[in-house]
Amino acid sequence: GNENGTSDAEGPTDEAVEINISAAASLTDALTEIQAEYAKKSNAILQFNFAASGTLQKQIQEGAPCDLFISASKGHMDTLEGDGLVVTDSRKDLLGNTLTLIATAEKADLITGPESFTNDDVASIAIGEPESVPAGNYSKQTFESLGIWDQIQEKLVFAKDVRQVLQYVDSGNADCGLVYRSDAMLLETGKIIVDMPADSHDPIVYPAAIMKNAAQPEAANAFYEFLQTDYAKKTFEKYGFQVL
Amino acid sequence: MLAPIILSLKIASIATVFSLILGVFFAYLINKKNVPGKNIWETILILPMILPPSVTGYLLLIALGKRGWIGRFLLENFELQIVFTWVGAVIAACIVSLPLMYQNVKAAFLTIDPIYEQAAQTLGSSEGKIFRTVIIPLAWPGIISGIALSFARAIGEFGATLMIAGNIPGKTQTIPTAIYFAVESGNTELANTLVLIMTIFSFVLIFGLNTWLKNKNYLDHKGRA
Amino acid sequence: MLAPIILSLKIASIATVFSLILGVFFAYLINKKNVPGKNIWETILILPMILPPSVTGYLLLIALGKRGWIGRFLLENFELQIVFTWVGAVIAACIVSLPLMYQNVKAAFLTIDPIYEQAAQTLGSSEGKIFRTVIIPLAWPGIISGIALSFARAIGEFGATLMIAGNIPGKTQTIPTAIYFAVESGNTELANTLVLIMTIFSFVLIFGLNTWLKNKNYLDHKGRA
Amino acid sequence: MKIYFRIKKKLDHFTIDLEYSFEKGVLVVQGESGSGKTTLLNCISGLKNPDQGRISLGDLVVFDDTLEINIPTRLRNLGYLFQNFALFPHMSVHQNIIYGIKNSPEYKNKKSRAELLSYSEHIMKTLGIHHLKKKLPNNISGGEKQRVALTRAIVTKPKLLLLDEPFSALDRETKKIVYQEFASFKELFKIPTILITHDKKENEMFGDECIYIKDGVIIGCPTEI
Amino acid sequence: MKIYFRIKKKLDHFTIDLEYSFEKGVLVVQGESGSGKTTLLNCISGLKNPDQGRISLGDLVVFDDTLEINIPTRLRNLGYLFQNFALFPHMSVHQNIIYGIKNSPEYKNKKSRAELLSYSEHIMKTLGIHHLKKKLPNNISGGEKQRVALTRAIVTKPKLLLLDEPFSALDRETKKIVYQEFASFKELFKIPTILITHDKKENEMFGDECIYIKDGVIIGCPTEI
Ligand SMILES: Nc1ncnc2c1ncn2[C@@H]1O[C@H](COP(=O)(O)OP(=O)(O)OP(=O)(O)O)[C@@H](O)[C@H]1O
Ligand SMILES: Nc1ncnc2c1ncn2[C@@H]1O[C@H](COP(=O)(O)OP(=O)(O)OP(=O)(O)O)[C@@H](O)[C@H]1O
Ligand code: MOO
Ligand SMILES: [Mg+2]
Ligand SMILES: [Mg+2]
Repeated sequence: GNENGTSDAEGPTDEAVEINISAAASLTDALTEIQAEYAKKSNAILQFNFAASGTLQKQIQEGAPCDLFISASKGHMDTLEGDGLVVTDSRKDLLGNTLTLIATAEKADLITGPESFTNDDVASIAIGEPESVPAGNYSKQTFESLGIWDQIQEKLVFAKDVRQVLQYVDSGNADCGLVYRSDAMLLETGKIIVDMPADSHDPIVYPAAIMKNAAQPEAANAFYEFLQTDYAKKTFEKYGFQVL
Repeated sequence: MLAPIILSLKIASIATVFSLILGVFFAYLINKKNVPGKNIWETILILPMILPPSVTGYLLLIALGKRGWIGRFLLENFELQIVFTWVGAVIAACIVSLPLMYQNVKAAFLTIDPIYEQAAQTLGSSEGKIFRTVIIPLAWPGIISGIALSFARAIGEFGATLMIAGNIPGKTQTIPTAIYFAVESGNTELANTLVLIMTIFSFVLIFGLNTWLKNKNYLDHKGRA
Repeated sequence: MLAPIILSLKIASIATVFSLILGVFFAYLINKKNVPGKNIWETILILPMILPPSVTGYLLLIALGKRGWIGRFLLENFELQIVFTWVGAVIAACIVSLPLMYQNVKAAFLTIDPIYEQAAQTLGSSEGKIFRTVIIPLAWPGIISGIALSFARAIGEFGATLMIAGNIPGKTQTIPTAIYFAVESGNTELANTLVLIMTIFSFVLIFGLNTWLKNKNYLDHKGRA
Repeated sequence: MKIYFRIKKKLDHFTIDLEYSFEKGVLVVQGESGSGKTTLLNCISGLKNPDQGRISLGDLVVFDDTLEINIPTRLRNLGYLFQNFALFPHMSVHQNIIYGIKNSPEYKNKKSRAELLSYSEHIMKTLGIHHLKKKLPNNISGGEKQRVALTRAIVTKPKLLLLDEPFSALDRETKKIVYQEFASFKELFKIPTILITHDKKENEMFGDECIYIKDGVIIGCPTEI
Repeated sequence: MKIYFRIKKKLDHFTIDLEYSFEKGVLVVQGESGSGKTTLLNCISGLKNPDQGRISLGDLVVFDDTLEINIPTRLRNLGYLFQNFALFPHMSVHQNIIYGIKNSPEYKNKKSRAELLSYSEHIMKTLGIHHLKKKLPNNISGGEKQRVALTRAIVTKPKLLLLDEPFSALDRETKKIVYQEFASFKELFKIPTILITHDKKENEMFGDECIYIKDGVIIGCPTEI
């Protein structure tokens, strides 16, 4: 039941439904802005559950209610699809992102690009933990394609998510780090140095899909479509995502 | 911003009440009734303290989710869904704060001179009445310490709650979850405000419990007078 | 797999020792010496319990980091770097477990009949000697409960540790961190093994403390005999 | 009512081996310090268990090791004044005194409850502790405590009264008053009583029978010593 | 050494208003239960403070409200037998007895230490508590506790001895022995002593002077009552 489903007076008159959307935490700001706009068009109630994609994946696997899932990585969606929990037709790579090198204010001048990783000026490099954080995995691929993975082992600090990388660099404790461009926009003192070449790692995609046991597949689909309108695209771009 | 505050208070209060009941119950059972396997029971009780909260949350998710046997049982028989509801948050908060309550109450029970229970027995009191009128009042300092810590832990609980109850603004988003994501997304102002609110709560809690404790105190710790 | 185990034990042990010293010190100061502002001090002490560990970790990162005044001071004067080292993990673990130690010891102090301190005074004992020979031994159950909880919290500490010490395998990766990443990356087998190891630790801890407690107990709780 | 006890109990330095029975009135127990008097009362009250023996109060066998009977203290319906009083420290003098009354079945009946309560008021007044009604036991004098403990033991009008040196902390003036009251209590309710005392005069005044214990064994009657 | 006290202290039901001095020997204090005897000892020992007055032990003023002198208990160099003994429950009988000795400066000197310890052995033997040396106070009888408390108070050979009903829990046989030992102690060390007792005989035996207190005021000497 949706006992707290008080519908807006001027909204459309059809019955208010509740849509459960599990979305990667990095999308919080963008989706919250889109939600406000969507409320003008539909009286469906959007119940966002924001968390790390891995957490969301586990929750869905254990039967948590979810109509639409927007993951920050291909792998988590693949797992769910493998479990047969995803409406395969609905799966789509909604967004893309770029891996970006950021540097702490003190070292911003000394760090110029990938060539700086092996430089003695760089004492520490923060990245996401490769096994569990998608961005960490992309970072590792980048280092491997540069052929310096073994060389920089001593400098690496593994974070539990991209935002932690950001905090390490922004607070001056790690000299540089690799984050998504959408995250890099939140830097306060740190500097964006340069984007990593797109071919140095697997494509960064945010797949989305309707879930098989969705309670409100139609309403979820309606919102899913709204996410692909020009308005939504503009909003995502504003927050640093690429729209695919 | 009001929603997470109210929700947090509700969840923490209910969780603390349950944790109090369970903590006192287990402390009594294990320490006063001398059930066998004391060390094993205590190990199980302290585990939620030792495991990372997100692991505790994951285990709860597995047990209470639609596929878990408890979750299925509740869903099929009572149409009660726990995952992604505040009930789930209460369960998570209760479980992570139970070790605190248990240990505090246990320590309090162990410092009570058995002569008072004996006196109550000679005066014809049943075990239940001795528990209510002698053991509990003499254990107040420890119980209150347990309440303080449990409430603090419950209202601050985040990892396990996030896993089982999710982070659904207006529905299951608690203050710590809100703080966490505010910090994560660089919303320093909101984070600061929420931290301040938490601090005020702590103060009120500590103040209230200390006042209560003072009223219940029968020993004179004020020194010479 | 051995490195995180040894590291966790080292960090948790050192953190517990410091937390014990600080917890007992503050409990004595605030409750026995009646410093003013008791409620405010206690609020500050309990805050690390209420704030999400990652927030505590973030605040520590800011204070102890290269730009924080404590961090800079230590770095410039002692060439001591705290962030991304096991020392940082000790500090984080100590701070999050201090509220547990404090509350437990406080409760224990409050249940000691002042007559024993008075008797010790008439026998010529200084304050320090009374503390050592009367207050501490009579507070054992509470102190041990505090040690158990603090050690559990310290060895299980994850959010704040991760933030300040980072997750550098072989250098700052602790068991909970390893468990967290094992669970996150779906490495169930490793996660299970590590959880089992944690469980064994808890058992040894509980068993040891209970045995110690038994030896220190001067009250007869065994019932009729 | 016939009170019978046969008790064998090994202590650290000697073995208690007593057998005695008396029909009514006051049995005075005398004996050297540490000879087993308090242990005897503890066995009769059920707070300690003999290794071997049998204890019966009238028709009721409350302990028999061969029959494996061991009726819990609270069902033995007795009044026990402990040598160290054992007043509940968290209850006022008045709460201590009516604590046992509240357990009696007569408390449920309105009329007999009023009687019990007015009787307790009467005793408090005659023993000169009525003005202490609201005080906590920690805040009254030694002799006052003893009178409160005596009152608490007798107001329930138990089937058997156990008094462990009930007048030892009283001055001569107060003793006179308490003696008088105890004599009229004895006269009025004729409750079989075991009275431990070191005072010859008290034996002469109240003792209907007497035993003298040395190292756990009855060696006669004090007048013969 | 001249002991002088002038004490004014408001209690709940009356005001203590005493002035007295004596040069040496034993001052016996008698008085009704609750008349303020224990409070007097507490004031002299510094465990409680008079509202007004002056207390001096020889040349040393230990309390004077107008001069704002209030020397802490531990520096007053006294031996105090508490009415309820106040034996440290976590220390063995022997540890209790030598606790005060260890604080004395003589303990540092090897020879005088041996003397002190052998004296304590002697007292334990003559008072018949030597075989209890290793027992905890909770595991000995009432009269045994009293003898341990007496031993603890006197073995330090203090400058002033405060004894609150030191013989009340003893049987006649044991009393005789303890009397004898106390008499020879008195003879040997000539320590000024305040002895609270309700026993005329003890006054006659040990009292060099005596006062009788009623409602906090000296009203004469017991022989006159
Ligand atoms: N709780 C206990 N545990 C072990 N031994 C005890 C305990 N209480 C007393 N004892 C020992 O048992 C013996 C008998 O003690 P009990 O208390 O019965 O003596 P009592 O006759 O009451 O002496 P008193 O007149 O001094 O009170 C003594 O040797 C004493 O040391
Ligand atoms: N801790 C306390 N707080 C408040 N009042 C007290 C306290 N102790 C004793 N009193 C009260 O002070 C008065 C004097 O008590 P005190 O203990 O000095 O009496 P006492 O002469 O030693 O009596 P007794 O012979 O019964 O031991 C009594 O009225 C008592 O109720
Ligand atoms: O958007 Mo994520 O899954 O928190 O890196
Ligand atoms: Mg006895
Ligand atoms: Mg007294």
